[in-house]
Amino acid sequence: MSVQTQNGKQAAPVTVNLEAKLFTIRYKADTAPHLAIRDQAVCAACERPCETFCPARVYEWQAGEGRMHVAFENCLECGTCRIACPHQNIDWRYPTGGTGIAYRYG
Amino acid sequence: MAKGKAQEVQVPTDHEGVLIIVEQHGGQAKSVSWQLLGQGRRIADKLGTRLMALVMGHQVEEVAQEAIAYGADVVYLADDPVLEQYRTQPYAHTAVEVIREAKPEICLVGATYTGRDLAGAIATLVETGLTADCTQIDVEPPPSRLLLASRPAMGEKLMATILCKQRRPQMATARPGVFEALPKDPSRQGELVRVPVTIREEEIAARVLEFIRDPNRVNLEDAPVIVAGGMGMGGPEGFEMLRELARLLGGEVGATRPAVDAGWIDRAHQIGQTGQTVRPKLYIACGISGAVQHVVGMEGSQVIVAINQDPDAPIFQVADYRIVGDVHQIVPALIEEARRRALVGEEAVARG
Amino acid sequence: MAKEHFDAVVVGAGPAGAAAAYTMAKAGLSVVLLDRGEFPGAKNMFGGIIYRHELEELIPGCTQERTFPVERHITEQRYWLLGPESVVSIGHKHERFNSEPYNAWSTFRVKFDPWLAGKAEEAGALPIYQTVATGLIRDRSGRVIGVHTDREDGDLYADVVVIADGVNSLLAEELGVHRTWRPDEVSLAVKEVIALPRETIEERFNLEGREGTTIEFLGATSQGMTGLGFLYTNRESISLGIGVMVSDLMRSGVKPYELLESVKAHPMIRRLIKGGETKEYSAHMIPEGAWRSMPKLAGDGWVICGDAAQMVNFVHREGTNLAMASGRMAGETIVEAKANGDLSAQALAAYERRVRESFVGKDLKKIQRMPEFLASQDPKQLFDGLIGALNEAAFRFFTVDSRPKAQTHKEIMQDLIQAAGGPGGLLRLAWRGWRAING
Amino acid sequence: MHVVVCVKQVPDSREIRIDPVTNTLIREGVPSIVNVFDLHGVEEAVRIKEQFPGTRVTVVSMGPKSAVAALRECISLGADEAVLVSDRAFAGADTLATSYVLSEAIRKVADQWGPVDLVICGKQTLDGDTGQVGPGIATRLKLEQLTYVERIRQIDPEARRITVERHLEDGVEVVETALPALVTVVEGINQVRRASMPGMLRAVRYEPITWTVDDFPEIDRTRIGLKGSPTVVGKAWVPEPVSRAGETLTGQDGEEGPGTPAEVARQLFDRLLATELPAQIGWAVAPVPAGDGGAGTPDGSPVNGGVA
Repeated sequence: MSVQTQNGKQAAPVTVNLEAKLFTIRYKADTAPHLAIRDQAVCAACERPCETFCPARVYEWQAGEGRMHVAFENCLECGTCRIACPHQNIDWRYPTGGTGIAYRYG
Repeated sequence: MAKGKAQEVQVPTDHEGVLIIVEQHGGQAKSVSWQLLGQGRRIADKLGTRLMALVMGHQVEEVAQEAIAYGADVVYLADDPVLEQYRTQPYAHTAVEVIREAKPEICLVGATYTGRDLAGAIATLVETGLTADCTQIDVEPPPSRLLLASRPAMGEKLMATILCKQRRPQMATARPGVFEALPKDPSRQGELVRVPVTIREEEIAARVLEFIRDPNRVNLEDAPVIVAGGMGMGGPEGFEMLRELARLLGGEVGATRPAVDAGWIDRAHQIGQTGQTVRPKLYIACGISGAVQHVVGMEGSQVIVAINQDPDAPIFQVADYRIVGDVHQIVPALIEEARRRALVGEEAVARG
Repeated sequence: MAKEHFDAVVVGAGPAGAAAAYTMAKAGLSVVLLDRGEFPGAKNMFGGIIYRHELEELIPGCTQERTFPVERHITEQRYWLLGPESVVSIGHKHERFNSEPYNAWSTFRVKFDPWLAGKAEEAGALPIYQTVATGLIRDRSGRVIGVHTDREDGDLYADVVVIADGVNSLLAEELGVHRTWRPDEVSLAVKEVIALPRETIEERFNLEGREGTTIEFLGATSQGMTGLGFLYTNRESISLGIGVMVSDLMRSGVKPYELLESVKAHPMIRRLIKGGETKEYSAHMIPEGAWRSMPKLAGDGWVICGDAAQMVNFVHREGTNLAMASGRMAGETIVEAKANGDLSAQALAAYERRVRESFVGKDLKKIQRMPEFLASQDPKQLFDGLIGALNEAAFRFFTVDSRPKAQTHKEIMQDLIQAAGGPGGLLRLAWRGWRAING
Repeated sequence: MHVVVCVKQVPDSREIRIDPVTNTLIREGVPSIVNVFDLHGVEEAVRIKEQFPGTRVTVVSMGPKSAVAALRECISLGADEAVLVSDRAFAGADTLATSYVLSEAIRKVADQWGPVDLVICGKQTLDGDTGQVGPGIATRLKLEQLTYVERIRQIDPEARRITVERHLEDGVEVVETALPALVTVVEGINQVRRASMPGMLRAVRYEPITWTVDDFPEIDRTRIGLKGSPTVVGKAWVPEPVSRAGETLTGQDGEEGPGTPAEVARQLFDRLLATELPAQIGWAVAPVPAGDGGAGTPDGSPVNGGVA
């Protein structure tokens, strides 16, 4: 695609309480993370679009620690990061059967 | 709890008075017992009846005297070597004999591990209704004299008042820390009734081999105070401060998953979706941003204090008291203040 | 203990897998139906509606059952072209949609999927849920003979593995029939279920009883990205969401939840959901590649159905419909192959032919140029510029002033042509758009 | 050994939320599960079976027909048989009636498949939260009662003795007693395994044994169901949501902050000590010298505007 958007936000910026949104979802946390950063150094050098495109803000760069923190507990398992990480630097698996997200409506 | 309407059957009228079963270990009564005597006094007065206490143990006459000082009119004292240590069988056996003799209309027990163990056995033996873990206890005035035992239900989301209309005594266990004890009055007069213990050691199978007191055990579930830290603590040293504050306040240390993952503290301290869910009386969140996976594990806390440098941190949305500042300055100040006020947290009520 | 062998293992108990399992179990085959969720549908999100025809094709009479878990039958469908504070709309409502047999319904996947999977269970499929199929088992010849799962002693062996594990089909990737989807082959949809009293919904949408409305919208709401929004009425809630191409999302720097929040704040939408309480937020990817992204559908010991094979008609909002149809066809093919005693790759290839010759294949082929068309357009021009100009044109068309109509209409046309990139541009756009929708 | 585990299918009350607007329970998406503590009981029983080959694990539940799903889950984890005691006559039971029916069911289990050595229950259910059914069963069947067990140290089938560690508020009590016994278990006793695939396959094909009231000819029908339940729910309500004070502490009462950390700390303790917290937590607050304004500073000067 040859699309060039100029970061075209038109609507006035809205403040979103993502915590409140995520709070509506039912999760059963897996015992071990199903998402892993393959190489933190790659993230350090990256523009990290995952911090914006992830619908659950799973990825947050910890500047102080110099590492990407992965809040896998809130993952909606949509798979966007699996496809959209510019460096395929995310080891993406399904959470253990029965764990992870379980919607109430869907 | 049964649902639906029970038929109105005649209430037994030969039972009267309120009986509190006092829990003691090694001659030291649990404060919940005095709290229940306080509440028992209030409802006994409302019913115009007497307040009784049952003290079981070995060489515990002092506890019986104390029960009078805390409001009992009559104290039944079962003092015998077989009651030296708590065991279900001799305690339940003795308590049932006293209940059959004293015929109280209401019998209250502290909702401690021991209290719940005992109350379940007693209620089955006397075939009566028992409401567990109450947080509100009241009575309807005469003539109905019904005990209104209210307790959280459905994962603490609902409150329900449970009634026991046809059987006596009406039994309930009540949580520590929800009722107020009366001031201790050593000059108070009361009747002491010694009751014979009819069960013999040979009839008892259970032996308490040892009691391992473990102050290092992480007991987030029962802790009245939790001082929890997140990434804002900056490292394991940060958690040393929290340990000190928790010790002074009589609580435990909690942590977020990132802090645990960073290896700053053991996983046993983890609170939230991947850790434990807690609901202490006081929760102090230090350097915790308040991501939803943490908040779900602590939002039920009674009072929440949040300390964070970022005024927009989501943790502030659930906090009663917000402190915007550096944990490395605020926490030492809190420690200093707790010391200055000489708070003593070790006798925490919720621990019995 | 000797390994048990099944006629088929179906991976994924969504509409595709459940339809396949149902079809096979009903014919007497031994079938295991696997799903990784706490229950079927636990991880699914609905951005569409359920159509009667394919369901009745699969299980005759099932939409008449009392337990059929739907919210409202759809009697009105609207399309909205949104400017920042305006709308040009077209729609259709017909009283005939308001009498049985109904055409389509709104529903929740958390109710619909377990119901459909329950049909497969009743037919005899063995439900093994809360279990991830972690890989394929192949014999020396390369034939797929089963799946590994994330349970102890978890291998399952079967004549055929039906791969219906959805848009993130790790099994199809392992098979090598496609590489991971490109960001321009999938969109990310975010959605909220917003609760409102029944009467409020009926008032706002002019509905009676169990009637329902759908609104698809595009334009300013996608913030310069290629995207489509949707709003459906449920009995006591509204499903409101928007999907945008992942490729656009990567470039735009717009956060999905902020995008959704701005949709909720749009003046034309705000008033429809006013006073509502968000009951659930959800996100899911949708295949958008159509015909040209469809992988090989059958091989030695395996078939692929539904989202896992890009079977979504995004122009006509049919995902579950194609999923169920492909699952049914996969099931029928395997039943026949089993009856003929020939489960070779060649025999299973009949499934591929069946799909491609059915409405599933034909419809996906019809819109095959759509992804390419959309990719060739600047979404900003298309979704903001052109739709914005159309709204501006409508505004001027409906504004009555003392100017002669002829002059106003001429200016309107000129501005529209301008927005489309000149007279040739508009024509080209119209022609290519037409071709994209019509194969 | 014959181990009986009592289980209950419950709505997962941890998943129930309160609608912040209407202040009512949100019941959507609240799954029915095996009471978590009971699952630990099943796990413990299966571990005993692994330790003493030949042990039989029977699961018993009282509940509606739909509880079959819960029993299947227990089978998937390794239980040998599962019995569902299900009848309208049992419905509406409180803990007293429930423990009566379950104890009758355990007697019948013993009649059919041999004497029971150990009964395991969860420490309480998620929905009822009472923790009374276990002691109730123990009392009725005259079993040794061991509640809140966090570890079974030893079982000696020959000597017919069991040693356990009980979880108490401030430590662990080690108790040894005779078999047959009833143990109620806490979550910490073990990690419940994930069912194996053969376990899952056995479970989906398994039909639990169902007993109705007619299977208990001797049962006292005045002691079961609603009729046999002395307690009733008088009223139920959703408590007002915890209202958070939401006060930003600046350390400067009545003035614009920010104050020093020490001032903020003082202000916080003033607030906390003015509530019921000290009594509830059991803080013994040192008596403050008279004339100190209730919340003094080390040098005795009053804190700014001390609200406490």
